[in-house]
Amino acid sequence: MSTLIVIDQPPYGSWAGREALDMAFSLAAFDQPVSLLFCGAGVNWLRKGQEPGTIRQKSVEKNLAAAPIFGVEALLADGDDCKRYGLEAEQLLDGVTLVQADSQLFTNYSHTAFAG
Amino acid sequence: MTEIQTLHILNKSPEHPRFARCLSIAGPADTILLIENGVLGLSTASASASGKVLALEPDMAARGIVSQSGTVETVDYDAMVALTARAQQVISW
Amino acid sequence: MQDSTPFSFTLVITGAPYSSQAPQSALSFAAAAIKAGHRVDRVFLYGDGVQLASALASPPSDEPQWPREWSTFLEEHGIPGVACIASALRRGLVDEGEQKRYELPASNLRAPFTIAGLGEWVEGRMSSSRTVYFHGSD
Amino acid sequence: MPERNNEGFLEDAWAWTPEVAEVIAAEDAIELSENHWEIIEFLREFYKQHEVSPPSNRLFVKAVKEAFGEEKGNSIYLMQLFPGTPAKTACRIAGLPRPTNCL
Repeated sequence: MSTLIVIDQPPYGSWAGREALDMAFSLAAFDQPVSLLFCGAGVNWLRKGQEPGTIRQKSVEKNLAAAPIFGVEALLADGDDCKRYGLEAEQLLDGVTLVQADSQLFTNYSHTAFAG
Repeated sequence: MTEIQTLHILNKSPEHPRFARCLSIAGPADTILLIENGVLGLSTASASASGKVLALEPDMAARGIVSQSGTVETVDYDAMVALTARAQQVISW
Repeated sequence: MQDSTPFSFTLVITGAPYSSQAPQSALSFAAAAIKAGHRVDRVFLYGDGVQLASALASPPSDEPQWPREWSTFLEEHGIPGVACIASALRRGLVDEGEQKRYELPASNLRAPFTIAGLGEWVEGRMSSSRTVYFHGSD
Repeated sequence: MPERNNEGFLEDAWAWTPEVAEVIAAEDAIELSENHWEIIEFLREFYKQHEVSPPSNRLFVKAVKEAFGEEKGNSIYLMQLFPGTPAKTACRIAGLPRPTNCL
């Protein structure tokens, strides 16, 4: 019973992604298999070199880097959406797997959820 | 009663990016249930989805959306509950 | 044609009352589920959805009081209503325990809602036959 | 002593010094050993890297396990070092923010 948590909102301007990350962390805390999918504007979570100190927010780049440590199985990103936002593979955070967010992908998970 | 692979509950208006994403992801064995603002995309969704499209009647009525006879199946909350029980998986967009 | 097998539901509400339709849709769904003989194990409020547990919401008298309607429904059917603690604290929704802990001037959680962690959601996910989410539509 | 809240957590994680840790630990009747310092330094480094402390006890144990292996990444070992709720006790001594009890 594996869960896919989807982040499709960009970081900093909205809180939904952070709450999605907490959902993934809590599943991992209870040893439930979970992966994160970044699609749409959500792929902007994955850009290297974020420095949100000036807007007084925590870096989602740094927060997200804790995901593998806590046992989140995979960080997936929609390849087409990355391209749309000008994200080349080398600009992406380490450990991100490019996928195609299609019906095939979703059938691999028994449960799919957004944070809001 | 036929099996539903995934029931997609879609409450976003057709302008919302999740609307198009939901339509593109729903497979032929899936059912899309339009609720809340989602019913505004009735014609778009029925035309482009590969699966079956249903709409929640109270949300249509609230918005003055009248279904052209026979083009879309409308359901009430009782039927919505039955659909969630029938589907293997439920995704709320 | 109703399915005769009783199901159990965990409902997750992430949209706030008066800024989204989520709590209303969820209430209609929950009532229909119970009418059909299913069980609602738990209602979990997450993100902006925690606003539904406010004891201070005071809409005009000719509009539905969604927090009160939900409270009444939960009490009538003995369903636990749980607001996520992290979402709640950030948005200024606290019970007496958190009020003391954070030395706040008041508490505003409406009974029978309680405040707890995301573990309640994970538990619901694992034990209910279906988890259904009601999000805002923005 | 830097400013602390009603549960003894530092208000500012960057005001922490090893001496502060000694004082907070002493309040819990903990004498800090090499084993304690290893975890404290790990937590502070984790916080610097990720801008969060492990949000629950289970995830604290997981993170320690990831860094030091099964032998130290288990709740019995961490409970012996940091009695009570290990994540909470350890974060307090390491000067990290009070966990929200989220999970």
